[in-house]
Amino acid sequence: VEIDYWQYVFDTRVQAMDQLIANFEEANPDITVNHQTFPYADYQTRVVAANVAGQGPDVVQLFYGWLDNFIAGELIQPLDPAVFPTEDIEGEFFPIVSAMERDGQYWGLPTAVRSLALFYNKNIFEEAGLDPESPPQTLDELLAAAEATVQRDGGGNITRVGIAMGMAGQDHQWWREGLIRQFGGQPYSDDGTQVTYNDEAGIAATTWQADLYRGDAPVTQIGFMDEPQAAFRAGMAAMTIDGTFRLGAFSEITDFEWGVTELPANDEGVRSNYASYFANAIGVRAEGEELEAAQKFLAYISSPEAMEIWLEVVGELPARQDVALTEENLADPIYGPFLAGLEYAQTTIFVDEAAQRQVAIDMETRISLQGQEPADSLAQAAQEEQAILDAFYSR
Amino acid sequence: MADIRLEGLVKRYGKATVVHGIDLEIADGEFVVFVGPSGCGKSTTLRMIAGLEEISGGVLKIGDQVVNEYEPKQRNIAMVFQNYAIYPHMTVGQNIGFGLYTSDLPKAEKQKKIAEAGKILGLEDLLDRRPASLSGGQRQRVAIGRAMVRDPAAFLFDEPLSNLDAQLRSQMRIEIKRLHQRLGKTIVYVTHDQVEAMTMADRIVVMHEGRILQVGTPTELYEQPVDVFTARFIGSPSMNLLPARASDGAIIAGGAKIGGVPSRTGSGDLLVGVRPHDLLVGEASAQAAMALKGIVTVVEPLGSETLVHIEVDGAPAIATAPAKQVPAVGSTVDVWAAPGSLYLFDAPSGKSLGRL
Amino acid sequence: MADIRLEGLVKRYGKATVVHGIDLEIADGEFVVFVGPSGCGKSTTLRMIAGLEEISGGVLKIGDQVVNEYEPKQRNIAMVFQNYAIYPHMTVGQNIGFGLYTSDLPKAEKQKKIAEAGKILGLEDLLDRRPASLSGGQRQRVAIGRAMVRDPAAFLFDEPLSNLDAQLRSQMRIEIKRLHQRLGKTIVYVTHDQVEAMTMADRIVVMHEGRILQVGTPTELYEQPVDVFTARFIGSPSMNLLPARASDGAIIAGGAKIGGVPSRTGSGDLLVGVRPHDLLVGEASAQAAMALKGIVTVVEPLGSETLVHIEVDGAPAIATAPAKQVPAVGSTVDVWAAPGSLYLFDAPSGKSLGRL
Amino acid sequence: MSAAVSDTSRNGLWDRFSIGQKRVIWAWTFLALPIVFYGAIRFYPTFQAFWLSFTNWDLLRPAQFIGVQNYVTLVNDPQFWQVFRNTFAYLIIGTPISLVLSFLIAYYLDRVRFMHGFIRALYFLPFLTTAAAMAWVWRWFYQPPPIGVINGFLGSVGLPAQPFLRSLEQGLPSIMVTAIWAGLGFQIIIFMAGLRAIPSTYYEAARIDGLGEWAILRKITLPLLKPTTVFLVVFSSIGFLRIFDQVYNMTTNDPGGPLNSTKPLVLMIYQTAFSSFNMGYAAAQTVVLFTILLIVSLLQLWVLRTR
Amino acid sequence: MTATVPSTEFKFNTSSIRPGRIIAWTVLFIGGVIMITPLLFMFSTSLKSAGQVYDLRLIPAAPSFDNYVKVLSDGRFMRWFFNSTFVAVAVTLSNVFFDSLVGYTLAKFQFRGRYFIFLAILSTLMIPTEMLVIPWYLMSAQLGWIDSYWGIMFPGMMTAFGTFLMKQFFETVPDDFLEAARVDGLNEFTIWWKVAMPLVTPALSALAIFTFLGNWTAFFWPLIVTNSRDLYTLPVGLSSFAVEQSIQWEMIMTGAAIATIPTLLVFLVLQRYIVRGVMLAGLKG
Ligand SMILES: Nc1ncnc2c1ncn2[C@@H]1O[C@H](COP(=O)(O)OP(=O)(O)OP(=O)(O)O)[C@@H](O)[C@H]1O
Ligand SMILES: Nc1ncnc2c1ncn2[C@@H]1O[C@H](COP(=O)(O)OP(=O)(O)OP(=O)(O)O)[C@@H](O)[C@H]1O
Ligand SMILES: [Mg+2]
Ligand SMILES: [Mg+2]
Repeated sequence: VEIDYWQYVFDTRVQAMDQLIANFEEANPDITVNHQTFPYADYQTRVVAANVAGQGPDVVQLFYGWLDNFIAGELIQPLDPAVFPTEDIEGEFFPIVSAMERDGQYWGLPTAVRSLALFYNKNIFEEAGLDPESPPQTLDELLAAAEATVQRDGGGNITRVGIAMGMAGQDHQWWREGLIRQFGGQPYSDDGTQVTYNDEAGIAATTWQADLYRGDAPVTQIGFMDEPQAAFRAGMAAMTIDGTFRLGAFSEITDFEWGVTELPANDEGVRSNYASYFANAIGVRAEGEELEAAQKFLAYISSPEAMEIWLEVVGELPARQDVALTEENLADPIYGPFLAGLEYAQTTIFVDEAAQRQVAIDMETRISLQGQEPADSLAQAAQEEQAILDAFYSR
Repeated sequence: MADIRLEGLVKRYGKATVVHGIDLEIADGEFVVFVGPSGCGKSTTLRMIAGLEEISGGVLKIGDQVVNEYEPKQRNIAMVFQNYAIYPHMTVGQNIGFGLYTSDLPKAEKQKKIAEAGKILGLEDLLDRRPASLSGGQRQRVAIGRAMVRDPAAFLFDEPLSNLDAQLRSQMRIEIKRLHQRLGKTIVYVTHDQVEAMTMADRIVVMHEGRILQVGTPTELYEQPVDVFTARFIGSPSMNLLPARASDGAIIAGGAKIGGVPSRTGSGDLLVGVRPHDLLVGEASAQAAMALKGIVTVVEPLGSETLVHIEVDGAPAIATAPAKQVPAVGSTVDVWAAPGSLYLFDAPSGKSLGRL
Repeated sequence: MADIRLEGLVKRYGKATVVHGIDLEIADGEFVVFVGPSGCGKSTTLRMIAGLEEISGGVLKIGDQVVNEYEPKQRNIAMVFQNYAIYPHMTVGQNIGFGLYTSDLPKAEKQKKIAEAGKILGLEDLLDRRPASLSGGQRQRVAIGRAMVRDPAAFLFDEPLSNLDAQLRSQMRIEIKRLHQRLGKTIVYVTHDQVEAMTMADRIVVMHEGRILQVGTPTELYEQPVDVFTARFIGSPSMNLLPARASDGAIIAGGAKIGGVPSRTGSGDLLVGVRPHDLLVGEASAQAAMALKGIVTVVEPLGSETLVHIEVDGAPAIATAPAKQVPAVGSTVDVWAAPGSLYLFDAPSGKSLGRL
Repeated sequence: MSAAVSDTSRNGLWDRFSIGQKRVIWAWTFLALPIVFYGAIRFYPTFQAFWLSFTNWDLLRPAQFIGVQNYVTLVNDPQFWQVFRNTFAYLIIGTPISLVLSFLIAYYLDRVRFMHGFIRALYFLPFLTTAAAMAWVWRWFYQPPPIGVINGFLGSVGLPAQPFLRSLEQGLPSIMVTAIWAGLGFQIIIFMAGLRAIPSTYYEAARIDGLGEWAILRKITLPLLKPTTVFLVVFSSIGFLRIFDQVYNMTTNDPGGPLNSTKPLVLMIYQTAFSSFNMGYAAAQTVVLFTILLIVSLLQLWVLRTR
Repeated sequence: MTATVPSTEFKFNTSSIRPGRIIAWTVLFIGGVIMITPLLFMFSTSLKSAGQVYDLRLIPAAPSFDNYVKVLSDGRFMRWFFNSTFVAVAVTLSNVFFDSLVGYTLAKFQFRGRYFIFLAILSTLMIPTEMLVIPWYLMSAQLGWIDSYWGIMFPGMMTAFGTFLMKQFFETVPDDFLEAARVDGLNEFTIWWKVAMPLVTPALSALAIFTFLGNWTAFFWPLIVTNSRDLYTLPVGLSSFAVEQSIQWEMIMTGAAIATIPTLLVFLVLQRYIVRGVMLAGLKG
């Protein structure tokens, strides 16, 4: 039997998957897995478009936030509870796997999950007189550290940011699931149909974040070095907030030492994180033999063995609690903070991830470039995002 | 047998008829030249013979066969074009050999034919050259070579010398004529240059507005033009035409009476033609058929003779003076023509009324 | 005063010298024609006069002034080009008026001048047309019109008639000549057509490889060419040249002794020239300077006469027969030349040794 | 001597046709495949696009006819009007600037003899580059300090840093510069070809008539260059109206620039179709693009027509 | 319009080198250098290591080809390179064949419907590709052309632009050439292929250059129609590479340089033909 597996292009993910496929094919000599990859930007297009053509993969990787789209588009089929018992899933995986559940049915399983953490440049910390072994643990400390590490040239241009920022990166997740909650709000209603961040808490969170890049002595600059992670990697940012998936890229850094710590807590010590994952689902066209093979493959790539390989190659956290929360992993200076974050992580149910992120980007742009007050900008963002939600849920 | 017969040949483009039913027989081995002003249908006729243009009406026979619907190749004729149509991307040898493209001769045979044609045309040393490095005359010879190797029943030429300068033209004229003598093939040749027609043709066909005006040997046309058009067309410079009136059996032209007029001439408007070579500057001799006075407007000394442009009674005319005699512009000169050198035409119709 | 003086005029392109020091005086109102084969430097010389080409050496004077460094405009000359150089985006009137672009005449005055030029050139009805819809001759007239309105001291023409067909060419020839007579302005005219030179020029300048070979009136050049080049270049068809040897005071050419040779002639290789018009077919008259036999290769009846191409002792020559006499190809004919019609040249140098 | 007329090659059906008919048959034979191609690959999809623009097709579910709903949505979409303005900004600023610039360069380059080929190559090289690749180079150029090359230069001569792509005002001009840069070489070469095609005697005649350089330029060069100019105006207008590669690759973080300030219509189409899968709506946008192109081209041809 | 570019390089002969000339030259030269600065920086950066990228000097302190080795050892680049070349060459050949055939037919055959066909083909110039992409995608999907070379190529196999160009050029070929061949007994196809085509080689090279460049740099459609990375063309591959490398400028510049080098090399070798070809095409406007 031949089945197609699709995922997007990311070097280490491709490597890891190739390795998994090799193992799987060895164990199941009668099954061949075709591994196809697409650029991230066009990945969704591909899947959807292939569907129009009456084609499509047997096993497909999807961002959890796309699930509703994929279901609506009849791209994937629910997992057969006989093969993937619901109790097992809920018992063994991190709770965020529930984002793959609709009406009691599971539609896919992740191999790995990701959460956010604060990366910091130890060399810069040292140079600024900060202790490289005690990174900021609260928002105030974060601000102080950023102020201590930011650098400017004679013309007042920032030449090194205290913390690299940009909604185009991961900061919109931090804002949505981290800051808003830490300031006492809630981004969306429980059923996900209503935007609820346009309140006092939302304004406070947004203003706090905006103050990092506006005002007379900002500690960061939007678009600095194009991308937050690029700035950090180049040693031009003392800190950045990013996800597990960045570990692979940052591991190539040789010019300086860096460390990871949990996202900062608020004054009351409340922390909040954002977790996400790419799940694997079974394509709607898999039937009979192929369905069986696809199920086998899915089971393998969400097995503990696969997760260990994934952690090793990609650096992403295992989606099964028991595989993830080992002593060794928790003590790991790098994985530790991410795993810790998983404990209090939230996932956002996106209906159109790209569009919703764009709302956050535009909100930030209005503040940074147009000088709009954060409260006004937030209000507008809430309105825009609500429109997106309405459009989706009214279909 | 490659005699070509045109029977009522007609060509229409849409509604416009450009060739109005031409009848002509061209004998095997004959050199026939079509002349006429631009747009008179010479090329069209030739192209109908070649099979490049569909025949709208009438019958075209080559030998005994009606070939109206034959493709050019089947007619076994060759054609040489005004701009030579030799291919710049092939060598001279390849160009000549291109005439044999569809033939199934063995290669060696082809080579032999090419070499032979090259030799006849004096192109032996150029066979490997590209046309770009050839002179106009050489190019035209290549084009002829390409036609020759095919060994066709007849050659068609469409103004092959128009693109050459005067000197080359007169040289190529002779070469083509020699070639005709040598090969003995039928040649149909189109030109608008009457000198070419006169010097090369066995027979000349004068065309005008899609019709044949006159067919004859060069001398016939020169001596007995059927109308004003042919008369002016043949001979260089063109025949002078002086408006005249016949009355009482006498003809008055340019203010002078013409002597020796036969009495049969009725009255009416006439044109008296006299060729510049026959209209001599100088004191009229006693037997002059016509003696006039003219005011010199321009003189053109040619070395061997001088053309004197004069105005006779308001009408322009050209007379000839001996080489070294160059009358002053503005002066009045006597000119005269000998008997037998005058042509008489009916003014309204332009038809010839014979010579005087 | 618009007399133009060239004193040792030199033109170099890089290392190549294309005009080797030309001396010439052109009188006010004179019509001077430069002739010569292609590439001999005619255009270059003209363009130096016009100011379009820098002068590499020597002095150019117009009137009394050295104008070497003057801009074209300051020289007050007008020029007419081979391809007319009339602007396709302007009407005929605008084109003619363009000659006055820099003049500060009032508009009405300009209009008057344009109308006047249009009238002289017969373009009155075309003033609002675009050049695209004009014939070649009309275009050339527009170009002349543009030159005329400027009322320049001299006109320069660079092969203005080359792009026209034979008939138009001879017509325009006369028009330009008339215009010269009418305006009386100096004209310097470049052509490679000897007929144009002969018929239009007051004086002809024969150029060859960047040098002046001979300057003279048309008749002078025709009658007394200084060397073989001029002799063959002037006159059509070209002069026949027969190799000859002088020995013992006698000259043998074409196997026949030439009569009446003055005794001064030394011995050595000679060329005997005789113009086709002077080489007559027929029984030699008693006083013939030369009598030869030739084999007819081609005959070209022109109507008024017949050119007979013959081979005399292996050398080709052209003779003339009266109009109606057409010798058969391949036959042997007698030809003769009258005394005084022979030109004698030194074979190695080509220099003229006078006439016989 | 060969037979007068070769009779052998006459055969059957083919020879029933007259010479003219045979040629017509040849012509249609030559055209057969291309006609199928143009029909299937150009015309049929065009009509399909028109049809789709009246549906709500979203790739997932079958298309439903919804009348002009998409167009109504479009007219009421503020983003569309933003994008519409941007598209015309690219056209109205880009076309004249690039044409004037390329004409000036061509005009002077045409007279330069020393190292002519080399200088011409300098201007032409950008035309040979891949827009997708060069967009990244430019993106790097436009970065803020400390990595941006241009800002680095500005800083070194004491000028304040500019935000370029990270700016609502400078974003669009910055991208336009790259588009002009990429197309300039082509336009220069075309202009030079046009200039060369003007016979030099026109200039010589004008010089003899005493015209100065400016008068020659105005009265002779420009009018005679008109066909070239028309070609370039239409060609470059279409190019600017369809700008995509540069924008797409220079603003991957925030596609279409901050608050869509650089987003052209084609990018909107791409996003609507291939990010939101709103095919019907995207088709309506393509129809609008088509209409704009048509009107602009015809308008230009009409304005610049030769009387 | 004639098919030859006049070789007269200069309209004005100068009496001597004028100061204006020198200024013009200098300005042009500086402008030209500015034009290629992006290219210079691209090459320069591709020779720098990650740490040196932010050192904006043009001449790298320690130039090395490590980036090239890294990018090319990837293997994908070579593959993309091949794909781009293959696609561009195949499409170019097809265009040269079909555009000329159609152009020739429209220029040299008289038949009813000729003008209509010409206008119809010409009118496709007005249809933006973007409009067709969705239907093309659908069509490819239904016919199984997605993710195949053919899928990338088929929309460009013939172009109205090429047809128009070739028609214009064939119109400058005197009929005599074709009729001479016709009299010699060649069939119409052979006449076109053997006689007419060699006569318009300058135009063919212009067409070939344009088609090749256009397809070599094509981005929009290949981006949409290819699935597997093995079938990416160079620009698409490069773009995905840039995104996936999450902005490592030195690597992106290396990739960009690799995408640019072939056309630059081709240009340097064929400079005269390319410029001539482009000029020819321009004249046809
Ligand atoms: N394809 C065509 N369609 C319509 N009319 C045509 C066509 N070809 C030629 N004609 C017309 O037929 C007439 C005769 O043309 P033809 O070419 O035979 O003249 P010609 O005597 O060869 O003239 P020239 O000396 O200028 O070559 C002309 O009036 C011309 O306009
Ligand atoms: N710009 C130039 N650079 C170099 N050599 C040139 C240039 N212009 C002309 N020449 C050379 O100068 C010589 C004379 O050229 P010129 O144009 O004066 O000849 P011409 O007598 O007018 O010939 P034609 O009858 O062909 O017009 C030729 O050998 C030509 O090659
Ligand atoms: Mg003709
Ligand atoms: Mg000349």
